[in-house]
Amino acid sequence: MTSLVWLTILFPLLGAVINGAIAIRRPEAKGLVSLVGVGALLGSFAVAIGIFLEVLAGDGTATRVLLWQWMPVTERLSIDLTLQVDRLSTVMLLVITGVGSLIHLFSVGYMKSDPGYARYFAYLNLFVAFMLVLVLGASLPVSFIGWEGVGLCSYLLIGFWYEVDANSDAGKKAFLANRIGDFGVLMAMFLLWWHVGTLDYDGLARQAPEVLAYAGAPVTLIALLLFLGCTGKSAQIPLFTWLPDAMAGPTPVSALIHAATMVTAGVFLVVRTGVIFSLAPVAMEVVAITGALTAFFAATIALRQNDIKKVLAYSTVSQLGYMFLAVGTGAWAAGIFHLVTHAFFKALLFLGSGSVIHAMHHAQHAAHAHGDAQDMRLMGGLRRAMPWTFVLMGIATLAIAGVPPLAGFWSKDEILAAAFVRGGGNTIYLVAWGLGLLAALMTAFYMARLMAMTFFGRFRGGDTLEPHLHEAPAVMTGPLVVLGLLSIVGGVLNLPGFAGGSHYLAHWLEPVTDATLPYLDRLEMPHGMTELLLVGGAITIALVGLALGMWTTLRRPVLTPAATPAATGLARVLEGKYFIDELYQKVFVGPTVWFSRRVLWQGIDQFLVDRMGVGGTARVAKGLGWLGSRLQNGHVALYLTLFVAGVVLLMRAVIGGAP
Amino acid sequence: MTAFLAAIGYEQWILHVLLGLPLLAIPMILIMPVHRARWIALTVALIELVLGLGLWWAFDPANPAMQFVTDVPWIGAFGVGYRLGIDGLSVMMVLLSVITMPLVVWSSWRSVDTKQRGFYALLLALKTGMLGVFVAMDLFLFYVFWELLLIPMYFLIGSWGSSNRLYAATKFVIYTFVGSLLMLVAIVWMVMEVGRATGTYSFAYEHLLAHAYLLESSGPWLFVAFALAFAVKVPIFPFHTWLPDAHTEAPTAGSVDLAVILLKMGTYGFLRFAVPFFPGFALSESVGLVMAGLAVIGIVYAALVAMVQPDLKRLVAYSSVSHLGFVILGIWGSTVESVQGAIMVMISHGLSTGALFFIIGMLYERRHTRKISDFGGLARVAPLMATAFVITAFSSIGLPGLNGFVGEFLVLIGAFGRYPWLVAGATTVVVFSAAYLLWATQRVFFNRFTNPLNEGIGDLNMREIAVLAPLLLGMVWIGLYPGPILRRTEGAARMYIEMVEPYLSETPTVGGTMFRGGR
Amino acid sequence: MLLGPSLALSAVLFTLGVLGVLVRRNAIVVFMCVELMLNAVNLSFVALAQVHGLGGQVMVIFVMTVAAAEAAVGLAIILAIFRHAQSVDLRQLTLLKG
Amino acid sequence: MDLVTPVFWVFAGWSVVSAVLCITRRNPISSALWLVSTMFALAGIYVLLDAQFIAAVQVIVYAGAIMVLFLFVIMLLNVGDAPREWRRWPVGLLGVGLAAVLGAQLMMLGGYGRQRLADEFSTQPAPVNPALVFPEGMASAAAVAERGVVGAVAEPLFTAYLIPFEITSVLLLTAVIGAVVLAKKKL
Repeated sequence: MTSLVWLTILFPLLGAVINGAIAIRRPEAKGLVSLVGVGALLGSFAVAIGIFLEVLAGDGTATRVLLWQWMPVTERLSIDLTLQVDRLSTVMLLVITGVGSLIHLFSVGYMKSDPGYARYFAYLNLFVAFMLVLVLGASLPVSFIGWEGVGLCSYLLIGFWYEVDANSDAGKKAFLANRIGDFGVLMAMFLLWWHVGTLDYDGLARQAPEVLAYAGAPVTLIALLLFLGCTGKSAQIPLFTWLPDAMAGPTPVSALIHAATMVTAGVFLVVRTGVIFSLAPVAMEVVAITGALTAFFAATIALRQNDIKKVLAYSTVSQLGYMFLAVGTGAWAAGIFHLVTHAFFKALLFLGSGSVIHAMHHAQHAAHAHGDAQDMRLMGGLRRAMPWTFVLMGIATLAIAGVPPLAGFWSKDEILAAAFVRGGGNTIYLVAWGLGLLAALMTAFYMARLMAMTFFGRFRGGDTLEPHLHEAPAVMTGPLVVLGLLSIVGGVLNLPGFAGGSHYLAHWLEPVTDATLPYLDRLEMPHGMTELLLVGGAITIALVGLALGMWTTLRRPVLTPAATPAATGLARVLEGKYFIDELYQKVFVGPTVWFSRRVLWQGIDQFLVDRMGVGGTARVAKGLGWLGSRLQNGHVALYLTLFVAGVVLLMRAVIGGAP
Repeated sequence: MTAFLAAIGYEQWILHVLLGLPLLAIPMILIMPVHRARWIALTVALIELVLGLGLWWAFDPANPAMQFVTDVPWIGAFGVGYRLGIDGLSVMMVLLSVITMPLVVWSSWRSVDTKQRGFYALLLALKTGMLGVFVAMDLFLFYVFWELLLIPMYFLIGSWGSSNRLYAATKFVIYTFVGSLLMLVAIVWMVMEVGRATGTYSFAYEHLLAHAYLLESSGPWLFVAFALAFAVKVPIFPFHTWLPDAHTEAPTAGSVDLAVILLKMGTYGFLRFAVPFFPGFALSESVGLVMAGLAVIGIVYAALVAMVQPDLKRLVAYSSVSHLGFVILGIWGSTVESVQGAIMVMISHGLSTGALFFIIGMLYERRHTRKISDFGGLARVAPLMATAFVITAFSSIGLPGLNGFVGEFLVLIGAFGRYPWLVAGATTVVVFSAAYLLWATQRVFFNRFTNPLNEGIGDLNMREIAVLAPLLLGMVWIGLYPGPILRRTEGAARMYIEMVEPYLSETPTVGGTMFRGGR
Repeated sequence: MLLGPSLALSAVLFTLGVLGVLVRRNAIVVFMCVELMLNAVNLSFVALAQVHGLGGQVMVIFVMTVAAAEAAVGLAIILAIFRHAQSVDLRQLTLLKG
Repeated sequence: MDLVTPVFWVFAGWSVVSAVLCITRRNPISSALWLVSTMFALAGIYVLLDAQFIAAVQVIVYAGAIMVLFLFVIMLLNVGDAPREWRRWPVGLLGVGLAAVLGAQLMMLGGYGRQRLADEFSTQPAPVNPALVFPEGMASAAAVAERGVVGAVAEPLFTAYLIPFEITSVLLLTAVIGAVVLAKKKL
């Protein structure tokens, strides 16, 4: 079955091509489109399960499937399009196809009334195909195809409703941020090829340690470059500004791309090239501290956001920070574990907010009212109108806040524990652990605030809308329920010792992660007293955060946007997202555009080369011509003088020197 | 297939037919009634295509030496011979021009309505020149074809262009002509010098190549002369200002031919003549740094300038300057991978920029404007055109899986060993090229539909789809399965490297071991 | 033997003629200076003819016929110009310019 | 006693003085008359150089016909003498300078030895005896003695230089027609 792994890519690819053709020829055939779209994903999911069973029975060695020779240039550089199925890529395969199918199902309901329905499904299928190429790629270049492919699809999907300038701007911004990251990956590939000579993952795992000196400059540079790529793709500190804007795309897109799959590509890449990172401890510290900082900052911003999707977006950035913190400390399994659980509850949260927004849209249409369907200040008291969505989002909120026994608690606790252990030897990790704790508190706070503002209190969206609010159709709530179950059960994947588990996922991933062992001592999880303290602390933080969040929002009635006074001081800074966007615009984008217009184009190109160079030679020629014409001024005397001068010169030549 | 071709003695007559057919067709076009002109041109182009495709199988990738060689004395007294021959590099260029020719004729089916006879006759003359340059194995013949291209191009831009076409056409001719005159002097000087040293005066490429080492003293000057002529054509940074004007003012057929083939003559010239003749000087540390430096400046500079262009065609013209900078970087990267990459960029740039120009031509045909600000939200009115433009834009940006990436990746990874810092500079273009192309795509196709004039433009009709389809398929094919092409050009690349390898000066790059590692 | 001195005299007269041509502004006077130059040449012809054979004197005859023709046509031109421009001052007659 | 040289110098001085006055007079008529006097001086010198016929022709044709023509034209145009006849800066100075240089060069020609002249004229590479190239002696005096003043000139004129002689007749014809066409207001 594993040799048929390329089917998982082929189905969505075919789906994309068919839906694309339908979109251009007969966009109204919605039934066929949803059939092809969801069918492709389900087919791919079925094959994925088949592969999972086979790998489950296997001993963890990777099987490589060669499709064809991609770039056979010379003996030393011959890149083949091979897919690699090992335990890590199977996990990712299941998450992508599983959550992907659920989201496709949800989109059937959510996008039903949208004219671009076929085009939407074409892009979504294409996205899943590229994501699978990224995950299943056996070498960096092959993953790079998927890496850029998902960037392309996120560009297309974010800018899906291109009629609105803001959406297409957001799409462009996302792609450019990814491209900056891709610069890093490309440079890392060049360095790797010139140093190690191969770009295959297992080739790297074997040969990299011999060639690249431990903690040497080359390997650190490579690792940092790779991490630059990950920050671009997974929206970490320097390049995270595109993710909140990416909410301009349809909500299922946000769920699939900007919560479950694409943004986790960065984490996956770090785990996949773990050997290189383990060889460069400095790079590991950078990854950990960046992750922690991102988690902290994103959480602070989320506290003051009023758009439901913006809150979730910053929450995603923050949770990704956690994953990088985990990977930075060397707890690869914990990173992947949190990735999986996060995929479940964050997808659930997004889809939930999707059905809320969907309901608000319907109400506004029915009441012919206008207003921002995503502004939480216009919502409130929806628990009565949308019980299913309320319960399921509640579960997800508890999960993300880290309340046991839900999935979020186990994965986040694992990360914090790993950071704490690593913190023993290296204060940077201790700082990271501290930041992680604070972020956990804030996560609980803003999630509670979100739930309170949307579902509790009185409906603030105007009484004409209230009667039209009702629960989302079954096709949308169905996937929510599945995701809800997964959020509850998810924790079982990697239960730690004290809870009767055996770190199942960690052992499952060992064949992949052991390559890093010789350079990174294995993390001994704390036992006995410290473990209990850590777990207790995490639980109290979660509960305190939730309580605080609920209390502060519900004690005073939430003000509608019109009524809220302009925020001042810290609140204004948070609401304005630390003005990082404006900073980037002022420092990078603005000057580059000005520089290239004024200095490069008008300055060098038109003035220097064109007017001076080309024009210059033309003017010199004209000048010489003018000089010549001055001699022809009609004065006979002048002509005669020149004549005699000529004779004199001639005579001089004839006579020459003395006889 | 190869057996069949060998049976009909394909090798002997193919090159002559490819060159001769268009010339024979020109008088026919001039005689026949006007409305038949374009049909003749199309049939000739299609015949050439069918015959030309045979090259793909008849060319034997294994043997790196020149194939299909013919050597007939032409002006015996001066050693000028009608010498033809192709190797890996030129077979690809011939195929590219043979494939794009029918598309070019077909794309100007509607747009050219004045003086059709002249237009198609010039187009066929251009075709002969194009093919001739890549197959000529005699420097005199090469120069004849090189010049043969100038005149038709001048008239194509001059009389069928748009607003200030005369300025653009004259600038184009003067720029190229000055360069090529220098080259003529260099060629004659070389032949004389070598003739004096070896006794036989001949323009044959092999003869000159074998004895180029004799020109120790005048070598540098001759290289500069050759380099200037080709630099103008490539165009390399300071000599590029003719390209945006020529492209903006040329009719679609003209600018496509210009982009797809004429620009490659410069890089072909470097690969075939300039560097192999004087490797010692060309690949010395200082000259290498200058050329590679100019290439990278060209790449980044052109991309930045493209970002702020108000005119769509001028934007694509600057993107061509940026892409061809990669080819020069690849040539001076002096590894088999970087030279293969350079050839790949030459081919894939032809496809993606050719398609971009076709689409812009179709837009111009509908709205008679190229200003980006005049368009907006066309995706709603012309979805197929929007899809084609997006695919071509992403292939031009270098999205892996499409043709742009293969060439650029190979150039960068190949040249990294020798110029790590320059390659780092060049790789930043990955961001800028995405910026300018996506910004343009967005302002033309994906924003508010404001301009009512755009309402009327219909989507691509069958003819236009037929023009774009082969290019789009080519992009995806080369992107995912470049194997066959790489195999065919490998012979030429390896030959080139063997020729220049001994002269390669070991450049101590900054942090040598940091970047070059074990290699 | 008068060869040396007459050649010297011829040179002096010729130089005076050139001087006159270059310096004077009146077209007719310039014309006369040209005649003077021709006379100087005639002188050198005759001087040499005395020593080396009568070819020189034949040349003088030819020079004279040419001088006559030239004077006739030149003066006709000056007349025509005068009728048109009412002046023979060379500095005003500058119509013929580039 | 050799009388010829002093007479020659008298004539020479007379011709130079009148030439100078010819080019310096402001009034064109006086400068024309001074030119006539130069011509008479030259006629005298021609006689001394055994070119009696030429002297006669000089007086009759040159002084008589051409200068009279000049006088006619000057009178016809009634050109007053221009106030500042001489040209000052810059063409004037340049003219004087150039004339002086030319004069100096002509003088330098005097330095040409017969040997050098012969070498330059002969085609053989080795030096040539000048006498062979330039026959010495009083050729014109002998010819005059043999065939008389007019005959001496007529003999080469109508034998060796016959064709040029005929051409000059055509030249004169065209000159006449030209003069008529140019000078008449309308035909």
